[in-house]
Amino acid sequence: MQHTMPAASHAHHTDPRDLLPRDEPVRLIDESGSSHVDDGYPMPADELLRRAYRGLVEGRRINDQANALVRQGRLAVYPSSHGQEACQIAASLVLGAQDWLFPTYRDSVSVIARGVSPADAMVLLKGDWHSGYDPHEHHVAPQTTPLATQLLHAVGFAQAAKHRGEDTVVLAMCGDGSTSEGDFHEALNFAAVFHVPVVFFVQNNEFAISVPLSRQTAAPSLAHKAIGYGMPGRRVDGNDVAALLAVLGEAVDRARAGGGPTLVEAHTYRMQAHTNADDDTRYRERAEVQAWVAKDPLTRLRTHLTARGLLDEAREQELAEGAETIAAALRDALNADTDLDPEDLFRFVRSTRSPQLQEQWHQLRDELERSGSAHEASAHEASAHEASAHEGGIR
Amino acid sequence: MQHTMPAASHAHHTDPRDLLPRDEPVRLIDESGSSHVDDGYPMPADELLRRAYRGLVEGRRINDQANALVRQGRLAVYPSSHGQEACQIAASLVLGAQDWLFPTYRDSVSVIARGVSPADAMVLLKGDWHSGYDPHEHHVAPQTTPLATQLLHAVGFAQAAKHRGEDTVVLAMCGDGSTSEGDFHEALNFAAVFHVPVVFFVQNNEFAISVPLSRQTAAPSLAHKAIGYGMPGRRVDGNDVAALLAVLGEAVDRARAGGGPTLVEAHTYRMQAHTNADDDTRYRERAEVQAWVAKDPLTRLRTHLTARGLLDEAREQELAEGAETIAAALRDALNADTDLDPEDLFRFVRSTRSPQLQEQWHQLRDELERSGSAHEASAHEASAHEASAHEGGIR
Amino acid sequence: MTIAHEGVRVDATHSEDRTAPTVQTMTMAAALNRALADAIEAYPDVVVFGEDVGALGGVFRITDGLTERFGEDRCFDTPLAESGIIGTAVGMAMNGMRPVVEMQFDAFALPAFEQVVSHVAKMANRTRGAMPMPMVIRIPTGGGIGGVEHHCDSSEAYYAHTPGLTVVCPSTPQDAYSLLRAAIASPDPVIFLEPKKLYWTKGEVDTSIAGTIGSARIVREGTDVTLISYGSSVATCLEAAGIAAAEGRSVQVIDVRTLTPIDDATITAAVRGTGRAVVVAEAPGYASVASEIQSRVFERCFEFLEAPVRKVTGFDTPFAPPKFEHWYLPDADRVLDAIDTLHWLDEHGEEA
Amino acid sequence: MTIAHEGVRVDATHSEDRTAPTVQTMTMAAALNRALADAIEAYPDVVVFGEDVGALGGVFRITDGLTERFGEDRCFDTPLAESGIIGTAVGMAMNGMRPVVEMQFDAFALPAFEQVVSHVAKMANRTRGAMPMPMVIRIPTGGGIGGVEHHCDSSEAYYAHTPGLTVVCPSTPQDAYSLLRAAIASPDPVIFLEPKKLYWTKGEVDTSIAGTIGSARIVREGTDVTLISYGSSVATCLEAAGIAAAEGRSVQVIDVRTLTPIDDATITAAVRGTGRAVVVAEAPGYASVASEIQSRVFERCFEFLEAPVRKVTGFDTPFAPPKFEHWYLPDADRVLDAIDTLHWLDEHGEEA
Ligand SMILES: Cc1ncc(C[n+]2csc(CCOP(=O)(O)OP(=O)(O)O)c2C)c(N)n1
Ligand SMILES: Cc1ncc(C[n+]2csc(CCOP(=O)(O)OP(=O)(O)O)c2C)c(N)n1
Ligand SMILES: [Mg+2]
Ligand SMILES: [Mg+2]
Repeated sequence: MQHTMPAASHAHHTDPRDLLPRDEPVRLIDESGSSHVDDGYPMPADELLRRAYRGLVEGRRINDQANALVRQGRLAVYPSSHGQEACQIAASLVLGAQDWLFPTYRDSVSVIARGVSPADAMVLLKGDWHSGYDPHEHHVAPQTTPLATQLLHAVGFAQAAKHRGEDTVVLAMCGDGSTSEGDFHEALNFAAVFHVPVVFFVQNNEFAISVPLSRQTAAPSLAHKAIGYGMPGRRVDGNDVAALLAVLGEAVDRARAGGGPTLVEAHTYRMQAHTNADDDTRYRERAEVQAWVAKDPLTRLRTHLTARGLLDEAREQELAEGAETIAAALRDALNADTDLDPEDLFRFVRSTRSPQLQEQWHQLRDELERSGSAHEASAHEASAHEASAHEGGIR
Repeated sequence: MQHTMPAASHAHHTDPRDLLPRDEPVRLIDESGSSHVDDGYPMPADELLRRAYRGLVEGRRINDQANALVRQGRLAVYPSSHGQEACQIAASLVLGAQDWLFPTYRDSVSVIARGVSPADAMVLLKGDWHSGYDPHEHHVAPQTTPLATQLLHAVGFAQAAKHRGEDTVVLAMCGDGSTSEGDFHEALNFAAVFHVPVVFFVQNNEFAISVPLSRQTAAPSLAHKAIGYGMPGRRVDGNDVAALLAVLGEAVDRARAGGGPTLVEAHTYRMQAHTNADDDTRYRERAEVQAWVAKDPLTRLRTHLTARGLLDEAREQELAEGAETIAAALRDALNADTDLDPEDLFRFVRSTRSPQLQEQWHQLRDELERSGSAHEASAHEASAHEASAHEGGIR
Repeated sequence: MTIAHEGVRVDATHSEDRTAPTVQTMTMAAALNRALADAIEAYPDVVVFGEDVGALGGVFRITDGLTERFGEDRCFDTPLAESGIIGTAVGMAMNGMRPVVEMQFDAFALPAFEQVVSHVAKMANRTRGAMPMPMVIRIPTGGGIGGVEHHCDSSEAYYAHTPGLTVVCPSTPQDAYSLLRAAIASPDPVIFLEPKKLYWTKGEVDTSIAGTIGSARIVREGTDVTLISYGSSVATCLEAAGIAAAEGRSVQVIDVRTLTPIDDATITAAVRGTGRAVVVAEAPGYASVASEIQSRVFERCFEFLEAPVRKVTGFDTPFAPPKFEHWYLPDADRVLDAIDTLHWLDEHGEEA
Repeated sequence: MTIAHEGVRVDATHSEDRTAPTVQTMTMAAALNRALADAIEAYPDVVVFGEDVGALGGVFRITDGLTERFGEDRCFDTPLAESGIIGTAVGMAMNGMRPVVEMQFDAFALPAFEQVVSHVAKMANRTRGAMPMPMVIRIPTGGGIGGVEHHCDSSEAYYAHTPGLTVVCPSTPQDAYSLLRAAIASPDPVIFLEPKKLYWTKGEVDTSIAGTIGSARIVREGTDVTLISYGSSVATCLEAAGIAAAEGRSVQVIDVRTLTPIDDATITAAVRGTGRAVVVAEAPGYASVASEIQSRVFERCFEFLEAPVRKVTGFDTPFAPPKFEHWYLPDADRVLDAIDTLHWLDEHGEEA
């Protein structure tokens, strides 16, 4: 059994200034698709870049499809990661099967890239339940809405893994705005003090709904916060999937090797409104958004791979078709109405249903029976029975 | 009217590394009483050092007296600042009359140094009320127990002053342990973003009750947290009142000049248990405490001043007598039993007493009358009347 | 145009003039916006701040146009940190301002709970009145809008239980305006709960009507049973009362409006008159404001009651996912079911 | 030595053996310490952490010796941040551990309130049971120890109102032991409130007695009136019952022990038997657990009640400064006063 507590081993033998990020974000492929040699970060292998490109294409298609489903009223709301797909895909690709991802509401593409089916990932936003997948299946925590709270969960999760001596790295995501929350601070501090294998990945997309980064912090960069916890801070171009794979990959490796947590800030941009419910014309200029089109993560990698002969039209076609299949499946799943069971309201509240909850369910059941939804209620009697066992044996 | 909101004016034109603290805390007078020339921080004027010395002597005497009063059962509890008197006195001396102090439970000496009478400062710890002084009189906020919460109050207070264009600097105190709280983070961030005149003064006394600094943070120093908010971080020897006056003074000057907030970490040591209720033998070695005796802030300044002819035996005698007078007054005040009015429980809850509170007071009053404390209750009828006006006109 | 409203007669011919009182039909959202604007104009020490309240005008547009009209000095965005927002508001109130802060959703006020309980509610008490907290914390509350988890909670019980706080919840645009003005004018800290579901409901608003904190309103007269409610549940009660009327039952409806301090006098007198009562609220029922009202009515009207006082509330479960909301939220049918249990006697004096 | 306790007969000869069940007189503090130690031994996934719980053994010494005995791996100090403590506990519970965390005082649990309400209480629900939260949050609660502000609050209402949480509060060393063991064994998150005032009270503890969450205990039989209470107020009720007995009134006392889910069956049956009830608790009364119990008893026992159910609680004011505590806290006299209002009939059947 490993020790949960910090050992002297991570005391600072090096210059604390090494914990500071570089002045400029790490970039391996620039906006024109050209690669840059970086002494610290080698270019990821071709195969990884090709996988990443497929992820970007699929991710973009999922974003587009989800936006369309919102317009059609099949999804209640969708916080799009359009333009941030490089972050989404890299976050997933750097993790092994044994590792865990702690995503936010905006990270559906990352969740899906881990293997969760798009339909399951959309359950929260469709409104059928608060989360639609079993976290244990693909090692993905439920997508979290209360900002920065999931960072602490990630730290505790890693503490537990370390306690049992398991080889688990946890990657926890949040936005630039979330770095202002107290929980962000407490999470980074706990992670550093307990020296746990967590990578904090901030997608700085310059906005927290309407509030620009300049109102969020006066710091030279968000990654400059890391030194205050005694962990390395890194800045990376958030639209360069190669750089993201390299920087996040290094952080994951360090965590796995017992080197403790890292804070990685990816500089990207939220290309669409906060969600469909938002009207971003109220707080930013079209020109500003437009300027970021040229930095699109897909275009950049496409140009790069094509130039290097790693991508051709046939492959593009193939990828587009694959993405279309995913989108179609998502459409189909969301167009099908789910059969919802009102008794679910009372399941999973406690492992054993309390007499009070049972009373309340009976009240609702009687109501439904009286109001002619009798069928609806009784149709579920069988499953209710089964679910009772579920409650007793909550796992 | 000034602007509450941040102006572009505080953007970083300088190297962000300038925000980092030095590797070693600033020190102007060392443990042997010898002075050190520091390019950044001139030695404070003789007169100021003499005033500081008087503060130290009085502060030490107040700490001793309060400890004695706890032993005699006249104070419920006392968190002593024995050994931290240099921080206590410097925090008060660097502020002008228009400035405000936001102290914690441990900062009674600082509160008293601002002019609050020792007896009033002890009301909280005696148990007669939650705070014993009018904050407006000496510009001292109530001493705060919920850790780090007062830092946010300090920021808001400064925002209000800035909003009205007033020349007010706010100095907010907290301990090393408190830097781990979310409110610490939010306070520093708000202060930097709104660029308000606040000096955050952390007395790092190496312990949060029993928890040593190494369990609190893995950072190179607490002052290294400042850069993460875009404000300067400073380290200073917390037992060297000259250095404290210089470093805090510089921070106050910058704040007053519109230069924004500063984080100052003073390295000191908690010489006594957390409070009288604590047993520090459970978590630290006597030898460790003993080693700090040599660094005592009083001894150090006494040696220095004596060597420079700024202090002689007559003056020492005079100061001791002055301190004794203060201690005697405190003793007398705490030995006198205060006449407490049960109706006070219901005053100050709301500006106008609600019917429910009035009902509850009548219930208590009737009880007291029945139980023969009738005198006690009725004796207060006159003052009750007066206090009603108070409630109506809460200011 | 002269309009009578709640017995107050106001001449509203100057409705062009921004600052003059007006009588106008508007949404609750607009009424709140107007109250903020009028308060900013009326008091130099009012500042409005929170997340996205500036350029965006708030996610529900309640602060729409305030920054543009009054400048960043009076309405501004903060970093994203609720304890920071309330904690700095405490400091501002200590220094003579009247902060009016917005929490974006009910559950997102929770990070600030320590500041609310330990300081907002207690600072005046701690300082024996030397440092009052004339502060308003606006919180969009409740469900009925199909929001995902954490966006639809009703957390009034947490605040109502906390000594030192005033808790207000309007159910009409008029009360939204008048009570928000009263809350801002109050020397005490007020938790001002805005039922999201009602933001876009319309009603007449007379800006000259002063709101009174601590006073309930009899919304509908009735003689057989009293429904006691607040916020979005008032409409549910009115709907139930309408249906019951068609069935020959005369139902009285009370909107308590101020959850604490509560208007015992009005409620007690009403229930003593009818002898029957149902308390209706959306929040989970256990240890709730509805429980409190229920127990008060029981205790104060005991001799007058023909039947136990009932409560119809949200279930003691986490707030429902959007697709389950219609099962979760109390509706008129549920209220009518509760009324049916109140030991009605048939024409023979037997229990029906 | 063989001892009968609550009908369970246990052979406790092996009291030398640390792990074997023992029957022994000890303080509540010692009983809690023993429960933690036994749980750490019984389950490999139990970890105890918080502020000052390691070398110091907690400010109330409840974790005394645990680090020494079981190592830092099982009991350790954290940085000073309550949301951090509860938030990381959530993560540990998500990953198969059973965290038992200590909050140093009631009011100092408030910085973690968002984590408690939005995650601890909801994670199992959110994940349809895939990620239960077998977690215990221990909170020293209440007054009676002369503590300064923020050290003596009673915040059970906040937790009891929150769906998904179990709230437990023992009044004896035996229950402290058995219920803490049951709380740690529970697959659900439990808020475990420890009345500070009772830490040093002694009683017999049989470590073989299993605690049952959700069951009240009739502490004293009586036929005239039922006092319903929990935590430190149980002693107040017993004292009142003793005095009343001397005056010829037979007073039943119930310790609810679990504040939610509450044992309606026991309480209802009891009050139906006596026809009169008073609820006693130290927390401010408004929208409190006491209100909930009061309203439940009213509703469920309506036909059986001879008089309104009363409640005796803390005032709706911030908790009193130390020197005012004796005026603030409910005492036996106040309980007796409440009993006196319960419409007693004299020998002629007239109200006394
Ligand atoms: C504690 C909390 N406060 C407020 C909100 C409301 N809210 C949802 S998203 C958001 C902005 C978040 O910005 P950022 O962290 O930058 O993430 P992004 O949306 O840009 O991905 C806000 C304020 C919330 N979800 N949780
Ligand atoms: C929010 C909160 N949590 C816990 C406590 C209990 N507590 C009181 S003092 C203290 C240690 C504080 O350490 P530090 O900040 O270093 O200040 P010091 O006492 O050393 O001056 C703790 C944990 C508290 N007062 N407030
Ligand atoms: Mg963002
Ligand atoms: Mg300290």
